[in-house]
This record gives sequence, C-alpha cells and structure tokens, in this order.
Amino acid sequence: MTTLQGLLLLLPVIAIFALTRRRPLGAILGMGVFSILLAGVYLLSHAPDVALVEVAVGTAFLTFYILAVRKKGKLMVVGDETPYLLYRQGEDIVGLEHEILRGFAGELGLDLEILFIPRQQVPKWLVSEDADIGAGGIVPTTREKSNLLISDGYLKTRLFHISRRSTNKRVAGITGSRALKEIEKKNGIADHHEYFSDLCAGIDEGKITKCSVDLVRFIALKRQVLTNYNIERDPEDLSYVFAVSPGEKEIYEGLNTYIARLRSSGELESIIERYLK
Amino acid sequence: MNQLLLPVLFFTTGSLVLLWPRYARLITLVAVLLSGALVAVLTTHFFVYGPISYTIGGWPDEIGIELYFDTIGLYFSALTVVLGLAVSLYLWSRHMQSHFYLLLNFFFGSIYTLIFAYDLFNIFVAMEFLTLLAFLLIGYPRRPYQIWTSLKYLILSAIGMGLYLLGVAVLYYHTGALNLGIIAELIAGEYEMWVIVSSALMVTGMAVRAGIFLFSMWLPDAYSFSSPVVAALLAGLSTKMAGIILIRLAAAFPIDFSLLILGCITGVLGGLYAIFSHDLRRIISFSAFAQIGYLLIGLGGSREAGITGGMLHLVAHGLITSLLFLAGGTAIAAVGGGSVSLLNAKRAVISPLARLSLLIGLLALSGFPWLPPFVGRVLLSGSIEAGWLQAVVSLISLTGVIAIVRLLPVGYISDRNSSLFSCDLSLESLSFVLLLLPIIFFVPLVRMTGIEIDLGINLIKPSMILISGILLWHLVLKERITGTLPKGILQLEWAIITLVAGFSIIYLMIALL
Amino acid sequence: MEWINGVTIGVVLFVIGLLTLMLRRDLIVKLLGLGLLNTSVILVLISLGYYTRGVAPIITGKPEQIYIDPLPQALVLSAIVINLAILALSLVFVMILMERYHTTDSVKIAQQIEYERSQEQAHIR
Amino acid sequence: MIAGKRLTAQKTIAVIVALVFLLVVLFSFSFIGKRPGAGEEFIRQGVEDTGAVNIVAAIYLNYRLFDTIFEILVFALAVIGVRFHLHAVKGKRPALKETPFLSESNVVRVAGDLLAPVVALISLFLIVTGHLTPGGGFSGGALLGTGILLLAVARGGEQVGRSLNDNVVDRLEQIFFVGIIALSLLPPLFGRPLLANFLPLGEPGHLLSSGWIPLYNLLIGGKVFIGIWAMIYCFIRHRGDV
Repeated sequence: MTTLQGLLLLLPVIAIFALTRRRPLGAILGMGVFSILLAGVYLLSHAPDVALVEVAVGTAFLTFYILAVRKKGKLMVVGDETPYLLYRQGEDIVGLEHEILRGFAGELGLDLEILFIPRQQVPKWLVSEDADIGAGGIVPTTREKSNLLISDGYLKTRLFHISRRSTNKRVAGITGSRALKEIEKKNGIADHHEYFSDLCAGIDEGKITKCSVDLVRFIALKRQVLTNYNIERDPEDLSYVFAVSPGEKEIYEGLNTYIARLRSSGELESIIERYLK
Repeated sequence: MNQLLLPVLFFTTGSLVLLWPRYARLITLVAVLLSGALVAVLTTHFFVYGPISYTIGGWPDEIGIELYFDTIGLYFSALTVVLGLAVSLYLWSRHMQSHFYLLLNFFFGSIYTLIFAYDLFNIFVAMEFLTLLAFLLIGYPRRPYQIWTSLKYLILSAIGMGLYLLGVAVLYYHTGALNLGIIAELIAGEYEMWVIVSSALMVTGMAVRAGIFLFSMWLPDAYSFSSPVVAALLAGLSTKMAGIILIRLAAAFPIDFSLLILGCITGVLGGLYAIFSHDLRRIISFSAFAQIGYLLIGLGGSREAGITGGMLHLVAHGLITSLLFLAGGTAIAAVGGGSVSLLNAKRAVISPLARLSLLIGLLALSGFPWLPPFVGRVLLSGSIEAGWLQAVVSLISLTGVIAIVRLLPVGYISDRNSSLFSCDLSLESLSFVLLLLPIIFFVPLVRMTGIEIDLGINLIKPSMILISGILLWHLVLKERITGTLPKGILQLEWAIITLVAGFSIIYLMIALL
Repeated sequence: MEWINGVTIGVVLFVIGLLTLMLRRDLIVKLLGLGLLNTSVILVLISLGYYTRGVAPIITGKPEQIYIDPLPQALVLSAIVINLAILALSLVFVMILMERYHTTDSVKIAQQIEYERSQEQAHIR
Repeated sequence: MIAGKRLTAQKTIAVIVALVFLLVVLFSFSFIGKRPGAGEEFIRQGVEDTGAVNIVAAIYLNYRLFDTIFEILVFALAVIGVRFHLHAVKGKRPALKETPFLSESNVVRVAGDLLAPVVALISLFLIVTGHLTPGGGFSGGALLGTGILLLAVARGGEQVGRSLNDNVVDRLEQIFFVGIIALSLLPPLFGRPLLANFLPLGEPGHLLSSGWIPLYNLLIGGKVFIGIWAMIYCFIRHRGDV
C-alpha cells in the first residue's frame, strides 16, 4: 500500500466524519481538512498545478463558510417557533420571549440572533456552546439531571393531554419535551415531531391521535378544530423558563436578575398582558 | 470566425455594461442588433458553402476547441436573435438595474457558445456559466420563494453537470479526444462498457438541464415563480440548449432507445400534470415537459425526418413559450393572479394584444395547423412506424389540448369596442408583435430552408385531436378534474432521488438494448 | 490492493455527496455535500490519468521521460473554479434565506415558503 | 410533511437509490482501461507551439483559452453576484468596529504582520512563474486574496477595508476584467485569429517567454485577488467584524 493509497483511504473517512457533524461549523472545518488532504493526493498524482489551486480555493472556501456561519458579538438564541412566545411575523420575529430577550441583549450590548431549530436539538446546541440561550416555550425537565442552566420561570403554565376518541394507538408530542417522554412511558410509541408546525398540520389532517402540549401551544391548537379530541388537564403547576448554555454563568445570572427586575417593576405583567390577553 | 465573434461580442458588451452602467439597455439593444447582423452573415455563408467549422486559435481539431455551424445553429441562432430583440424591447421601459443587463449580455454570450459548441468540455464550461446566470436571473427580485427555487435549480443542475463531467472523463480516457466529431468516428458502432456508462452519465446530466420529467423537477417552480422575462429566457433558450446537446449526443452515441422511452415518460407524465394544474404559468411549465417529449421521440426514431422534426419542434416551442410567458406576465400583472378561473373572470382587463398573443400561443401549443409546433409534429409522425409510438404521440398531443382548453376563453374578445389596434403602441406590444411574426410565418420560413411539408394530408389528424380534446374536456372531464397530482416530487430531496434513480434506469436501458 | 485508486474512491465520495444532499436537512451541510460531489468528479478526472512512472507535465528536456497527460489537469483547473463559484453564490442565497426564516433546515424553509405563497394566493382571491 | 414515517420511507429509498448508483458506476468503471498516448500531441508540440515549459499552463492559456475565458467569467459572475446580493441583505448594517476583536492580543497582530508579506511574496512568485513551474494566476491570486484576510485579522477589517474600499475594488475589478477581455480581442490587429497568441514566444524556460501566457497570468492573478478579497470583505461586513 503506497502513501497515495493511504491518503485516498483517509478521504472518505474524513468526508463521512465531517458531513455527519450536527453543527455546520464542525462540518465546515472537517471539509477544510478534507481539502488539504485532497491537495496532497493531487500532488502525489503528479498534478502540482491542481494541488496548488485546490489549496488556494479550499482556503478561500473555508473562509467564506466560516465567516458566514460563525456569529460574533451576538446573543445567539435557539428554539422552536412558539405561538405567542416566539414567532415570525413577516421578516421579523416577535413574541413575549423575544421582547424579554431583546431587552436583555440590549442591556448586554449585543445583537440578538435567533435561529429556529427542532426542539429536541436545543440542549445539544447549548452544550456545544453554539448557542447561548435556548427559548421557545421551554418547560423544565428534571433540573438535577440536566447539565444546562435553567433560569427562573417568567410565566406559569400547565400541560394538556389531547387524545382522539378512537382506538388507534399512535401518539405524538413535541420531541424532546417532557410531555413526550411521559407519553412514551405510558404508551410505548410516539411519532416524532420536530417542529410545532408539524404537529399542527398533523392534527389538521387528523393523523395524530394523542399529544401533550403546554399552555400557549394548547391555546394555539384550540383555534383549530379539536372537536374529535378529549382534553385532559395536567394538575401539576409548571412555568416557562429559558435554558442557558452551561459555560455562560454570567449570562445565566444576568438573565435571572433581568427577569426579577422586570417582574418587580411590573413590566413583565404588561408584556404578558400584551401578548396573551 | 463569426461563430466565435458572437459570444465574444456579448462578453465585450457585458464588460462595457460594467464600465458604463448608465447606458446598459442601449448597449444591450445594440449588441442584440449586431448579433443579428452577424447571424445574417453566417446564414448566407451557410446557404452558399454549407456547414461552417472553425477551430479557435487556428489549432487543428484534435487539440483546439471547435465551433460548428450547421442547421441546428441556423435555427437556434435565428431564435436567439428574435428572442433577444423581443426581450430587450420588453425590458426597455421597465427600469432594471444594470446588474440585470450584465447578466442578460452574458446569457446571450453563453447561449451562442452552446449553439455552436462541438467540444465536450467547452459544452460543460458554457453550461455551468449558463447555470449560474440562470440562478442569478431567477433570484434577481430576491423574493424568498424565488431564492429557494433558484437554489433548488442550482443544486440539481450542479449534480447533473457533475454526472456529465464524469461521463466526459471516461470518454476522454478512451478516445483521447474531446471533439464530438472525432469521438463519433472513434465510437462508430462500438458497444463496450465505457460507451454505455459514459453515454448514460452524459445523457443524465443533460436531461437535468433539458427539462425532462423525473430529472429536472426544478422546472415547474423556476418557470412559474421567476419574473416573466426570466421565465421566457429560461424556457425559450436555456433549457433548449441542453436539447441541442442531446441532439448532438444522439448523433454519436447509441442512446436512441433510452431517449425514446424517456420521451414517452416525460410526454405523458408532463401532460397529465399539466391537465391537473390550475394556474396559467404552471400549465405552460408542465406542458414544457410534454413538449420536450416530441424531441426525444424524434431522436429515438433516429430517422432524418424525425430528428429534423424534433429540432423544429424545439425551436417552435421556444418561440411559443417565450411569447406565452411574456404575454402571460402582462396578463397576470393586469389581473392580479395567475389561476385559470381568475384569468377567465377578469379577462376584460387584459390588453387585447396580450390576449391575442395568449390565444395564438395556446393554440399553437395544442398543435393547431399552420402554427409552428404543427410543422415539427407532422415531420415527426411521418417518421414513426410503430403503432404504439403513434398512439403515445397522439396521447401526448391530446393531453396538451386538454390542458389548454380551459384557457382558450381568455383570448376571446368579448367587447367589440376595444379593437385590437386601439391599444397604445408601447414597446411591450412591439415585442409581442416581434414574436408573433415568426410564429405566424413559421411555415414559409421553414420552407425557405428547404424542408418540405405537405399541408393537405396532414391537416386531418391534428384537427381530429384538437376537436376530440375539446369535446372530451367539455363533455367528460370538466367536472372531474379538480385536485392536483402529488406535489411531493417537486421537493428538493425527492427530485434528487428521482434524478439518481433515473440515471440507473437510463443505464439499464442503454445496456440492455 | 489495486482497487484502491482515485477512481473508486472518487465514485464513493460522489455517493457520499449525494447521500448528504438527500439525507441531511441542514442547508449549509447540503452545500458542503454538493462541493464534495463536484470535487469527487475532479478526483476521478485526475486519477484516471495517473501513471506510476510518469511525472508532472513540465518539460525538462530529458529524453525518454514519460509525462502525465496534461489536458485533464488543465480542464480540472476550470472545474475547480466553477465549483468555488457555485458554492460561494449558493452560500449567499442560503444566507438570505437564513436572514428571513432564521433557520437552515431545508424542510422547514420549504414549508414556510409554501405556507407564505398559499397565504399570498388566498389574499389575491 | 407529517410524520416521521414518510421521512423514514424517503430516507430508505434515498439510501437504496444511492447504493444502486454506487454499484452500477463502480461495476462499469472496473471495465475501464486506459488508452495509452492520450494527450501526447500536447507534450510533443507544446513547448514548440506556445513556448511554455509548463504544458498545463500552455493548454490552459493558449490551446484552450476559450474555456479559461469562461472560467474567468464564471468567477467574475460569482463576485458580482455575491456583492450584489450581500449588499442588499439587511440594508442597514452597523459600521465595522474600530477596535477589532482578535488583534487585542499582540501575538496575533505581530504574526499577521509577519505572515502577510510572506504570503504575498509566495503568491506573486506563483503568478509570475506560472508558465515555468506549477502555479499560475488563479492559485496565486486566490492565495493573495485570502492572505489579505491575515492583515484584516491583525489590523481589523475596517482598516484594510478603508484602503481597499468599494470604489477601489470596483475600479480594479473593472480594469482587470476588461483587460482580460480586451487582450483576447487584440490578436486580429496583429494579423492573428481571435484568441491566438500574438506576442513573440521567446526562449522556453525563461521568465519572459511563451507569448502572452505571463501577461494573462498577471491579469488573472489580479482579477482573482480582487475578486476573492471583495467576496471576503462582503462576508466580513455582513457579519460585523473579522
């Protein structure tokens, strides 16, 4: 086995490694390594011109992608689109949580950057420090087990269990939420819905027989036809929170004090009033 | 020499636009007029001396890049001149940014290159250039759905061109040549693995660009979401270029049978989807799938008349769709939406000339005698012997008729007061007239180039199909066709899957024959 | 070990690129897959011409020297640049979509666009 | 897009289709042999015809110059497109910050200052000797363009951007682009066909030889340098800082 063959064998390995990364940045860096190895292959294949161009182009390409993906000087917020709390209106994002976060980012002197991702992926983004804050109607899971920092609650909520009056066993929930885990414990199977909009569409088409949602999502769902469904209210009192990346202690503390200040000044009440009443 | 001058002319004017953005539209118009003059010179030369070959830089064929002017070049450069004039007139009073004119100049440059290109790698480069131009043209107004459509287009075409380049690589290492003429001589009846795989790869690559069902599922969105001018350019020229390359490939490679099957598939499925669409631009886009079917069936028969017929049909369809998209754009802007019911309800608002253009275009699309596509279809069905193939061709024509029957009332001139010629003589109307003229005089023009069409006998079948289509619609189908066919196939992921699966199918068809 | 050559590896890379395009939903990763796909074709082109005994096509004047075929290398230079252009332009378009929809998930974006268009149509009616 | 079920079906089909593709192509590629002697004409006549020792450069900039012109056009188009669309995204961007983020540490600053001239020298060497050794306009230009990024990291995007601002970039881009097109139009004035070299070939192996290949290398190098920098600057501005 020659050097050339060794290098060639490395190529698919690195490509697969790079392209299965969850974070775009990881994939980009992986492809950067790939490009340099490829230049080596060209050099060994007696194509020095091509190798040089590959190096030059690979560097340029790496620069573009890193510049496009890496955010700097920004408060990065990830979460699913949530009615009333965090949603798109035309070009802009509005909502209760957005109001709070915008104020908070302004206080820190940062731009607010919001990226919608599936709910289940929020913890991963926070742990890998690609994002600072997770939002979008998060109801805390057991605090001790999670290594995320969970801020104080800013709004009371409850869970609602919706089930269809039929015998079909298919159930659904927002993936990764506490509600889904509970259903899974009870029923065994569940359809995974990465976004709330998927769930809405599913209920519209009548394909979903069972799901659990939190208060704001329930209100949004109630606008749709829920005639065929039984609704059961969970007795447990919960509240909406923000999740903060484990490395960002300062942001965590700042956010808590910010929420406390909003509450004491009565501003929080007025924001809630504006969006939920 | 002139072949080379044409693209270089447009690249020069493109850089002039870059230097003096203020005179962009003037420069473009002058460039189009100049190209018309150059094409005229080429044409006279062609009629006197026959096909013209020119290798760039004075090198021999084997190592240089050859540009070749033959009948294909004749028809398509004429089409490009007409379309170029129409488009630059249409745009004259709409103040586009100089960026758009820059793209337009480059667009024509790459189109002329592709019309004359006879070198496989030259085709690749010009094609990629065209891809990027079309990508930027579709996304130019920067609406989100246009951006998404152009991204889809770019990804699919890039996959297609990757496959094509793979095919070229295999071919090069076996023949040591990139020139199509030399390769055709070297292959000449050989039927080995490398011929099979390289031709399958290249045909798949071109199929993505040519607008063949299962392969180019970017097409309906791109045609119906982009601005009218861009849609006209895409439908009239960009996709047709891949058609030209397919004609050239079919002359060299043993791909007749697979093209025949592809033609049947795209014709029937495209026609069905067109019937089940309810929007003017969607209907035209899906019928574009059906229309490319004629070319492929013509190529698949590998008879002289069939190939000429297919090519003429391609030119005719280019003329008609661009007219339809331009006139349709005007109509949709006047009415406020493109759905069939809306257009029919508010047809009085549309300017009479646009309505007339729509009527003529739609009739032509359905194969109305004397109008352009009729010529190609007559030649084509004359060349087919197999009964089942005749049936398929008739079926495609029938679906074409049914798809457009609903739209015909739009052209009906309801109020006698607004006569055709009272409309203001704006430049926009001039561009419609410019496109209508070659459409109406298509038959005499074709006769001038020495192709004989017997009108008498061939009138019967198209009229039968037309009448039966109209009757079928009004008596049977009118109430039944309401929904749409599954739209999932237009999604990016499915489009890629069908494209890759399509490659395997083409490969099998070439290998099994 | 003959089968480990640039051609087979190139084809494998091509398929990896295709799979990325079909399976990953993140648009940025999709674009990287597209880049991989085009690069793999270039690898095939270069490797098809590879001789162990040949040297790079820079004429040194030594007699009896075997040179690698220079034409594919010249072609590939153009192909690499085109690849870069495609990736840069599509990245910009992805960024425009990201600005607007705040996500890079292709399925989500397609859904949103469909929804917005249907709203627009309804508005017209 | 309801259900995960349909998604998994799609994924399964995708994998199957891709595997079939892999098998088909690998199977048929295993039959492919090589035709000896492809491209021999270039090796035999290249030096004589074009005067360039590097045959790749000879093909790239002489035999198949038409393809290269297209490549330049594609690249120019990419730059134009990136600038056109990125300028428009969110029209109001905050001005670049005066004090850059990274260069607060002296190490980065010094390293950037030291490395930038080295990179510049290497890329200039690549551009100038493109017809003699591997390299050429494109790789040199691209390296130079990304090398500027080093300066931008060391000194901050704003400072570099001030000397290479939009107007300068616009001007330079036009000059190089028009220069390339104009150079290809010149040959008829010297009685040669279009896109054919009209300068004396000189003695192979010398710096000033092989007709217009070095000239083209210089022009392409400049064009690519400006283009890459323009794109990077657009991305930097869009992002806010280096």
